[in-house]
Amino acid sequence: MDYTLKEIMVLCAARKIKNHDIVFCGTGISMLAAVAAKHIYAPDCVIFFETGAIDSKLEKLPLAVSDSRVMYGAQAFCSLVDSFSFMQNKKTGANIVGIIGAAQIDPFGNLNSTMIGEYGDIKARFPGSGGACDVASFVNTNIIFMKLEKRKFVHTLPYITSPGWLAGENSREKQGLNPQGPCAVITDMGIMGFESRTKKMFLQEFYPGIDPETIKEHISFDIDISKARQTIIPKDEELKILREKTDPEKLILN
Amino acid sequence: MDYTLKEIMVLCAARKIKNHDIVFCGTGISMLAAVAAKHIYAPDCVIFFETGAIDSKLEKLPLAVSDSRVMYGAQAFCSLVDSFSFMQNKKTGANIVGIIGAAQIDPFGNLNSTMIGEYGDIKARFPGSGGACDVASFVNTNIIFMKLEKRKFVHTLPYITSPGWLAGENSREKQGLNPQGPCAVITDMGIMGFESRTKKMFLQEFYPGIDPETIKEHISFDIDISKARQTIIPKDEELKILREKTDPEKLILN
Amino acid sequence: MGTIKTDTKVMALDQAIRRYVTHADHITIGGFTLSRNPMAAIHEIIRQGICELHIYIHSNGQGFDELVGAGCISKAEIAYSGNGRFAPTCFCFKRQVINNKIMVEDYTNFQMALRFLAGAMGVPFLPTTSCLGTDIINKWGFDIETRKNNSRLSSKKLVVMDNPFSKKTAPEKIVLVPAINPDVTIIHAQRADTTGTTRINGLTFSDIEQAKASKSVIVTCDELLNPGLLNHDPGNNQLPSFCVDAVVHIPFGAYPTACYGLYDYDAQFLDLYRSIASSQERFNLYIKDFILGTKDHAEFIEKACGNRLEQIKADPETGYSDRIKRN
Amino acid sequence: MGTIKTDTKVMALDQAIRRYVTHADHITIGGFTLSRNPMAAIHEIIRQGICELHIYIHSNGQGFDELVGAGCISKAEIAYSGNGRFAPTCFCFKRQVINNKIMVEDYTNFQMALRFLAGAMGVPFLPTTSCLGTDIINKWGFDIETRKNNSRLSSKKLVVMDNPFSKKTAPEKIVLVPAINPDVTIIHAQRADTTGTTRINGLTFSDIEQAKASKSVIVTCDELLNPGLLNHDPGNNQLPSFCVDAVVHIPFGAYPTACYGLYDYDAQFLDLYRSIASSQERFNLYIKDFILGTKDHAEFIEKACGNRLEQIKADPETGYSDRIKRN
Repeated sequence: MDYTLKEIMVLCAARKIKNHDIVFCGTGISMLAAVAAKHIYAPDCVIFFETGAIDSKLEKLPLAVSDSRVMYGAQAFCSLVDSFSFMQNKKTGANIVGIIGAAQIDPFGNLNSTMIGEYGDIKARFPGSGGACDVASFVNTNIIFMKLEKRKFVHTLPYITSPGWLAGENSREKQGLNPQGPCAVITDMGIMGFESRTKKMFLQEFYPGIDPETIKEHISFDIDISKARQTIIPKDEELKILREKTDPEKLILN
Repeated sequence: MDYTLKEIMVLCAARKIKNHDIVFCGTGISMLAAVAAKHIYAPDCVIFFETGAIDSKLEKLPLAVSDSRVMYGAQAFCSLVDSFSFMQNKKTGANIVGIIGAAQIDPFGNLNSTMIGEYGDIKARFPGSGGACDVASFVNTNIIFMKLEKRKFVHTLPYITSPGWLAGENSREKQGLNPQGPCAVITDMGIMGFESRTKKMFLQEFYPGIDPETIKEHISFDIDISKARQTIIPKDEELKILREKTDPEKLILN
Repeated sequence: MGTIKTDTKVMALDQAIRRYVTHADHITIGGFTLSRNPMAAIHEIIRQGICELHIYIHSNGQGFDELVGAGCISKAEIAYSGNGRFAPTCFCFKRQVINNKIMVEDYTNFQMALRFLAGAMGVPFLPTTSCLGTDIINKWGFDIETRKNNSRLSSKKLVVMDNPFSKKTAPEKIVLVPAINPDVTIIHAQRADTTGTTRINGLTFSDIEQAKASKSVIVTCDELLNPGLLNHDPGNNQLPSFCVDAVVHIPFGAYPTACYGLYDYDAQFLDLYRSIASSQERFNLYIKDFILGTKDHAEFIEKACGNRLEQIKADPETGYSDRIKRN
Repeated sequence: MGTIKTDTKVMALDQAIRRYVTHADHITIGGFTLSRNPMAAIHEIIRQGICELHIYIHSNGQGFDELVGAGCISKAEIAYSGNGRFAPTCFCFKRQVINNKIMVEDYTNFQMALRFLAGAMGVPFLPTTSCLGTDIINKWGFDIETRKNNSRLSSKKLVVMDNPFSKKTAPEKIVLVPAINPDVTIIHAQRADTTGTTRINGLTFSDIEQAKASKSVIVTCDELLNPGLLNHDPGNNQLPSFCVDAVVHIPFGAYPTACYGLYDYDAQFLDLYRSIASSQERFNLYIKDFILGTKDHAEFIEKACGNRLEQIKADPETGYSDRIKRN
């Protein structure tokens, strides 16, 4: 069965979710990945929105984390403070998988979703952290979604909104953050991981039909592509559930 | 109409409550004073329990602040943290009248409800602060209930559980507490106030039939009785409501 | 329900805004992106031409963007300015920031929520470990001079300290975020009674903390009830009467954002708004026609929503509407 | 409701206590004085002879006093030990403190609640201005040496610091209270489902914060429901399933304390308990006869309450019983 790059991205993220995970997701494609995981791989995982909806029924896909569709049939509601406290709390935080996006990323997985320029002379403005920096600070498993573009994969960020592995090695732990930095960057061409010691980004998987050299050309910094292998092709069954059950209205997959 | 000392105590406290006050009360006689105030003088005052019940209906008198009788027909419930936060919050705290008791009191209205002795060599043990120290730290109007006994009105406390005017003058404000210390000590013989500058306790009122000199004899420290006047005699109507409506089961007035 | 008793707290929206929202006030609004923003009150602020406002929000997409576009805001302390699928970054916000029309201080959603909670609790700060090592700590939208010269601003954006309880040899770092105590908080609830007791159905976001932190509180509500009716179920009431200063009865008061259980967001209007907000000229025309050109929220809804109003009404079982066009 | 599905979290009380409560553990229990103490679980701890427990509570009268009297507790961090009209100071507690059988550290109710909240939030401390100038700051039940030698104790009772955000010339003082993260929290709720989703009716006190702060959580409940039944009203569920490790179905599990909406406290038993607890000999007999001499909570209730059980059942309208003898 044919598939789009959006579809393989969603499935790659969904495959990383285990049955007893608590999946924190934002809007758009990250929410779709969480819902797909629940529909396909991890029926007992709990989908959890920063707005405070826990284990939402999600009969219809929400268009924002505050959408009333996250409220219907949930297991419990909590406040914003409670919601992020579940992540900061080491017991619950250990089981939380965060899925976040950003405007820019650097070789250590640090993210910019705030701005280009400086306060007083801002060249481009993005929405801001929202809960992304909180997730990136707290949870044990953090998955990043990014479109692969040279202006997005940059050597140095003008503004670090969400911590990745900071300056690499053990710099993250030294700052007092949860020692676990991001585990994967899922793009529209392939998936990056982080070297276990240096914490530098490397190419882990390329999607079928994508040349790793092409991926290299879409990144402003030097990246090791020598360890990359091809991503497992989406199964028909996966695609079928994704299309028919997860986003039948094609709100995000369109 | 005849009245007991317990009855005049309750009415004296109740008389200090105004219609838009939020009355924080504990168990026993202080709860009775709050309920009496609502029944007699201040129908719109909000009775508020540290357990988190706000504006309880109180059709039956609770025997503890956690009694289900504080929950029925309340305006709202909140947690313990929320409850004390209403006091610490300067906006709501300014309207809260606290009514607390203790085992011992000193000339500045500091209270001991913890122990006599020292940790490791405790001679007498009382229940502990509960919410009393919090109330005494935060609210603008604080009323103290005490039985008048020499061993209760002492020069120096073995343990300061709840702050009164600390060492007098502006010592309370200097410590960082709400500058308003206790306003009255209501006893079974009369009512004490605090000198406006020194913050030392003095006799403000004595109950009809009680000799101020007798009050002096029941206190271990020296107290000024020169400004004392006789308390207004409870009206029949007040006593009637107190007996028939506020504590008809005679749970506390017995 | 019978007739509604009069109470000094119950007032018309224009009266509530006039009394409690003043030029240069520090304000905050309830809701989250496209849900339960107090839109009627926001439009009334725009109608009354109140400006130079300092606003504190976490993620209020629609309400915040309209206030910014209308020129009501001079400073904003925020965590997020997007509106779900309808705006990756809010359009007026983006433009006004780049044009230096508003000053922004950036925090995270958790930090803004904690700052409201600190204000509600009456403490000067609350601790977190979020944002260590990031530019949320290093870069300040309001510099130390600006903060020193403006008594209403927190003296510092935040403070990093060592954990004084640490038993480890290397000290653990803690971030303290400063309390927010706004002049006025405006929230929209499904229900309130005439004394101010307020019940929100569904997620409360940070509305409760925002209200408790504030000097004054305006509650707009879809349903106004007589005293006592909400007391049958105190566990579902989030604000007691003594927290609320003004109660305003405004059916569809959150429109075009959603109000769980009562009505959905108007997706078609939000799509239209996207094209309106992406140009300041079009936005100015929108303000002129839709806000200044309507005398109240009912007229605004008539103009903006018209006969779609039936479609956005929520299914009482699910709390949203399956009849709106979302793609 | 149909048959209850089996789930690994659902277990018998003795099994839950054996699995999650161990000699010398740090524990905390829910409820407040004479309401919603997890009494069945407390009695099971006594039956299993678990001791040297370190307990953290705010104002748990009945449950705490029985644990203390039975010799289960070696250290207690508390705010209050009384039981409303039934005990100005709890009797076993008073005796055991004076006899140096337990060590006590004293805080306030707000401080204990904040300490649980800090644990729940995953921060090492929370700030307050309560108790400045008092002996709650100056006198420590556990001295600095004891704290240094016991890795489980907070390094300090509390810390007084200057407010780093102060704009005043004289610094404002702030008290930081240390987080509590117990090994196990035991609460009693009216309802839970087999996955652990928990609903408390009426006041929650600090139960929710205590549960969230804990490594393990046991919920005993009067009614056990199949999954999904509580999801019709998520706003009334306080604990999601992932916070709960063991769910135990125990009708009247809070007896002799009250469980709002279901049953009242047994005032006659609490009066009897007063005379029992005021002598260690009588208390030992009570433990022997009523706790060790009964195999489970149902037998205990039969012995302690007998045919009064009908009287304590709550009026569904008021949540309490008008048929109990209270004076």
